[in-house]
Amino acid sequence: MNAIFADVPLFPERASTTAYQVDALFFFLCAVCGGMAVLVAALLLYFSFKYRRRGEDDRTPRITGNHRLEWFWTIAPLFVFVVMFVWGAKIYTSVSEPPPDAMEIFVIGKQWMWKFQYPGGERAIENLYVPVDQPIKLTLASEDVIHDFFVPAFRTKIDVIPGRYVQIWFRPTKVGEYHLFCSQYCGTNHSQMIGKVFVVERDDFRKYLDGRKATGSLADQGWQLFLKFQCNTCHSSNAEARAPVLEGLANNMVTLNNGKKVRADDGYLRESILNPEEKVVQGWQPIMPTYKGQANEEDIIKLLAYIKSLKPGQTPSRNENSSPPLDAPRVPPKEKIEPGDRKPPYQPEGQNGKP
Amino acid sequence: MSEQLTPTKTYYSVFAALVALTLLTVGVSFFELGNWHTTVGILIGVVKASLVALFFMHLLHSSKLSWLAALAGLFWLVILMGLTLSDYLTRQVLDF
Amino acid sequence: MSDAIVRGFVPQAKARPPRTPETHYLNVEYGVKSWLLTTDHKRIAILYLIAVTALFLLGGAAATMIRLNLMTPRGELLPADTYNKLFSAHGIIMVWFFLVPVVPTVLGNFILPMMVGARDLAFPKLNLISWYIFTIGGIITLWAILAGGVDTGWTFYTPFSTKAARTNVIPTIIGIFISGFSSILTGLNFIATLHRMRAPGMTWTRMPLFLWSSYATSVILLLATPVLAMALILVGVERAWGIGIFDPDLGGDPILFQHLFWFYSHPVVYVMVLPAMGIVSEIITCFSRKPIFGYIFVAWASVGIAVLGFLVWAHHMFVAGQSVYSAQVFSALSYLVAVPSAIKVFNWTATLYKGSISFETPMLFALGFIALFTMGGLTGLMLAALGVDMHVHDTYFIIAHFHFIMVGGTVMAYMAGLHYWWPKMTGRMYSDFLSKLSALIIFVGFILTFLPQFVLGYLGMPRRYHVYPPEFQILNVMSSAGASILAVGYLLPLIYLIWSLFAGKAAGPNPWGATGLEWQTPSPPPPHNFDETPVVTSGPYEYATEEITDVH
Amino acid sequence: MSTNRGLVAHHFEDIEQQRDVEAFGMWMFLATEILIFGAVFTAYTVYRLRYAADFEAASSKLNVLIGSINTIVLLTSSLTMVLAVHATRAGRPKMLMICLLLTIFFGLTFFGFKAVEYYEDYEEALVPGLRFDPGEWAERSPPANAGHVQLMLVFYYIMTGLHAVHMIVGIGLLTWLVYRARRGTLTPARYMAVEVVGLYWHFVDIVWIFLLPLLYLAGTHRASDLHF
Repeated sequence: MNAIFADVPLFPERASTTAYQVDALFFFLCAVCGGMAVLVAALLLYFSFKYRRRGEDDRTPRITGNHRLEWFWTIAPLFVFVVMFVWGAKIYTSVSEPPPDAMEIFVIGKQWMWKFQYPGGERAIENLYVPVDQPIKLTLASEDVIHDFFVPAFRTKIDVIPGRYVQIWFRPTKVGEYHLFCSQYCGTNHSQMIGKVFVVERDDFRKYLDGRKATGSLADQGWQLFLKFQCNTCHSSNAEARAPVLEGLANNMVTLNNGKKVRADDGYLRESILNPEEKVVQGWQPIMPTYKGQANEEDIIKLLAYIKSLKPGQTPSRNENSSPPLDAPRVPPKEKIEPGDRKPPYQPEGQNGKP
Repeated sequence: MSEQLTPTKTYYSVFAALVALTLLTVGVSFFELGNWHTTVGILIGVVKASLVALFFMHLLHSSKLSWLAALAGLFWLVILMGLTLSDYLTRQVLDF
Repeated sequence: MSDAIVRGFVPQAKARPPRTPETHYLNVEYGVKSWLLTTDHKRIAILYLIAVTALFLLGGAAATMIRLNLMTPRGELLPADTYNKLFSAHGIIMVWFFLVPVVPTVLGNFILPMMVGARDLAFPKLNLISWYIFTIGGIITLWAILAGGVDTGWTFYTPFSTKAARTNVIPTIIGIFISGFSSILTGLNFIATLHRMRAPGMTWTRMPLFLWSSYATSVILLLATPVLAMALILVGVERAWGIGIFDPDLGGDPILFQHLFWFYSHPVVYVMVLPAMGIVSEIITCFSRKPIFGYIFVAWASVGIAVLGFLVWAHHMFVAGQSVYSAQVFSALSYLVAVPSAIKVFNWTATLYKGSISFETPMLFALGFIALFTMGGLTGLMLAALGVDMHVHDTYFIIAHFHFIMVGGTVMAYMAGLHYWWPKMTGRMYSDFLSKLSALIIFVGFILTFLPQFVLGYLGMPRRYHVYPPEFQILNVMSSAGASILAVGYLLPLIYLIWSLFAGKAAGPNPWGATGLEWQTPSPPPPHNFDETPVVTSGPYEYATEEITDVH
Repeated sequence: MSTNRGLVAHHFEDIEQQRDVEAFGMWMFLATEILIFGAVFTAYTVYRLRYAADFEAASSKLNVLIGSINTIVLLTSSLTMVLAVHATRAGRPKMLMICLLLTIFFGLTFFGFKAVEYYEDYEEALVPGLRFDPGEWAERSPPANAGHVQLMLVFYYIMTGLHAVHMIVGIGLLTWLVYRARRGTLTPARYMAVEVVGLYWHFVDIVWIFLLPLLYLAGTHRASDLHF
């Protein structure tokens, strides 16, 4: 008997800071609710035994209620509920606000696989490697239907919704290998849209990334796309530019032509690529064509990484080195453009061991 | 529902008011109102709908039960719209 | 509490030996036509009973296949597609063609007009039409499920249901849409009856609690079902046209569907459980021979649940990308709806205090209901907490929770009600031993099936998984084993209840010594229920008075 | 009870109770209808607020003249409907028949205009999925998002389509009333059938009262928009 049950887990592993918070609340809820359940069950059993019918001549008292008692059990639970609500809301809010030093990893869900893109441009499917004790912010997008990114050991879960970005963050606390599930039903192989999250030491993480041999960082790849889509035709830094300069734009406030102010976050940038006429920056004409159908979710993630990495004076100007028109036979642009044209756009905080 | 008949004159005047309000609401749409067209249109619509309900549908002289049913429908519509919009109007953070 | 004691219960004189009346609603006419064209609410209830039982068996068969497949982590029994179609079929049939209609249309149709002292529902023809609508909807859905199936789950989430699914989504939706009107018309009929057809003297506060809960249920059916109907139409249009309202490519929001869907589908949980609560209130009082503790609180709790139940729907969407603020509003509101449910549980328990409790079959089921419903409700509190829901959402924890409410709650109470009113409906008594045995089997089988699923869920096993990591196997095997016990428990009543029709003892008008107008008539009741309109002079649960049979 | 035998169904106590129940039943059904349309209105509101400019652009392409005329046609049919109820209760069978037929006539007139409008929408490439030109919207000044325009148009067809379905049911009910009026079974004592169908007909009218501003009057119009 013991042998069978030795391997049966009864409680999931805890591998993130969130997991401890969620479990603490869960234990509290179990205690309160369990207490109530035991109380009700005990009363049911006790009354059933004590007041069982002893004969057809049993007399019962006429008790029709007791307002004080009834008001008590109407009002009293509310106080307990307030605690449950506030505690739960606190955890939930903290999970939706990533710390500023979080490392950003992009996740794309599609039927039926998970794709990951690291800031250094490394790509992976199915298995996500993250360094221990480092806050990780995931930005997630879906290419088809709603999926859900669920890591039980982290106690975090978020639906990945087509048409927009969602975010979640966690701080892994324990080295190990954990399940990754898609927990929103997404079709035939829903139950096989699974993977593993490997929490590894920082050094191992660096080694892992080195082994992925990226063709340039995410921002580098974005830069290639930027040229491929000829974004620099309009988004150039020179005087005759027909579109806003993108340098230093990301995550700052911009004023739209209807006077509203919005933050140029990932969602805004994504929308501006796919639905450019929707939120036009004040002072510019809505002339940009949509890139819907040309840029897929992965491309947009790369472009975003590039735009976010752009510092003043780094926008490539149009010259004879500019990339050929869209879909022309591609030569790696890195070799065509002089190194002096731009500075390396992105360095992932010295973690990236690449030259 | 067994009270005396409403005189037909009432119906004709309500009808005249409804037509006038229709012309008004269409007329207003030719003025530059910015974002307010729908709001104004809905407000006039509420007046028209009330006229129809109160006089043509005899709600004015109906039993409390009919009022109950009509108001329940409206109340639940407010719940549906209000709580759904409570999501959409507070979403900007991660919204696109 | 002693101040509330007025009089003591005095047992009635021994009744005459029971016998079956000569003319009753079952034998007043014969032939298939007399059944298919009947407008007698009692016959229509029997028609529903047959339809709903057949659908329950089909839904149960799908559940059996699901549990069999989950015995092994690799899911060797069924291909993934078949598995997905089976759990969709299970959900669709059980929700729309069993749990929602079962208590209102079977027990409600039969008992409600008699309880109010009326000769029929307010709109008898509409009642028959409802049955036809239900049956037509059921046949279309069944056809869709059997001829190819549908693999969206019962939730039809967009954009999967509109763009990705390659199965019979549209016929299924049409079937559900049609049967929805059966719900609406039934609710309409009940409300009109309760407002307008009550016997003289039957004031609101003299109504049995089953009527209060039926009223609350009908309000939900009337006001929530249309939103589902529309949401499903929008899905159908988007799917048929290829262009539509939830389409992210056009800037549409797939989450909007979830709002509309749960606006119906959360309140509909109360459609399932409110009438169940009504049944339990009737039975607890009857078998402890005491009036309900705190009648007004229990009655208004039903109304409270019906109204508050509409304010909490987005707690199904805490991780679905709705706004953080909205999620907090819905979490807070979700706690409010727990209060009236808690009131009911406490008041039932208090009703037992100092009672004279006998453990007939209906009472066993009712006590089982209270225990299981309490667990279901309390785990619901855990789900309303945002932080915990983030972890257990869409896992087996949810599955276990709502099966505690729907199977442990609704089905348990339905069984209680069926056994309670069976003698009234058929004039016959069923086997005491077998029925008590089946109550026990169902309770044990249920616990064994669904308790492990809480553990599975917290471990992280997502719902709708055809294959799963091997370490979850033992808990799944336990659950499947429990399910087979449960299946036996559900098949047993089918046998002894049918048996009782032929070989059961005559029940007599009031085998349980219960109050309530329905027990004033012979069993089975005559076609028009009452020869003379009864006059009500006292509250519903006058168990603790000198005269318990005389309501005049 | 004995005086009204034959009028009152077996399960009612008296005619009063029966009439109350019948009106209440229809009102409850209308509460359901409020939520049927309410679900679409809610969805519409969500996008209307989010994509205000695009929805207004799309709205300006709809035929405001036909929309307005149809509003008045429906209001007139409501008037004749309520006069029909009046005629029944006043015991004027001829007037009842005329009013019922007029109501049906105005209902059909509505469909006539609606058909012209749908045809024009098709001609003007306003039918997403069937005939629609995204480029045209992108080239407008200011450009509108073709996706959001399609969203608005889908709402337009669903809302007007749903309304039309209700009109068809209403015309069916009116035809049934005409049949009963001919057989002379609509009398001052038995007027509830007309009243109840009237409630339904007026409700469908109310829905259109709201469709007019939501669909046709969302943006600013110019005099040139008034054409068939």
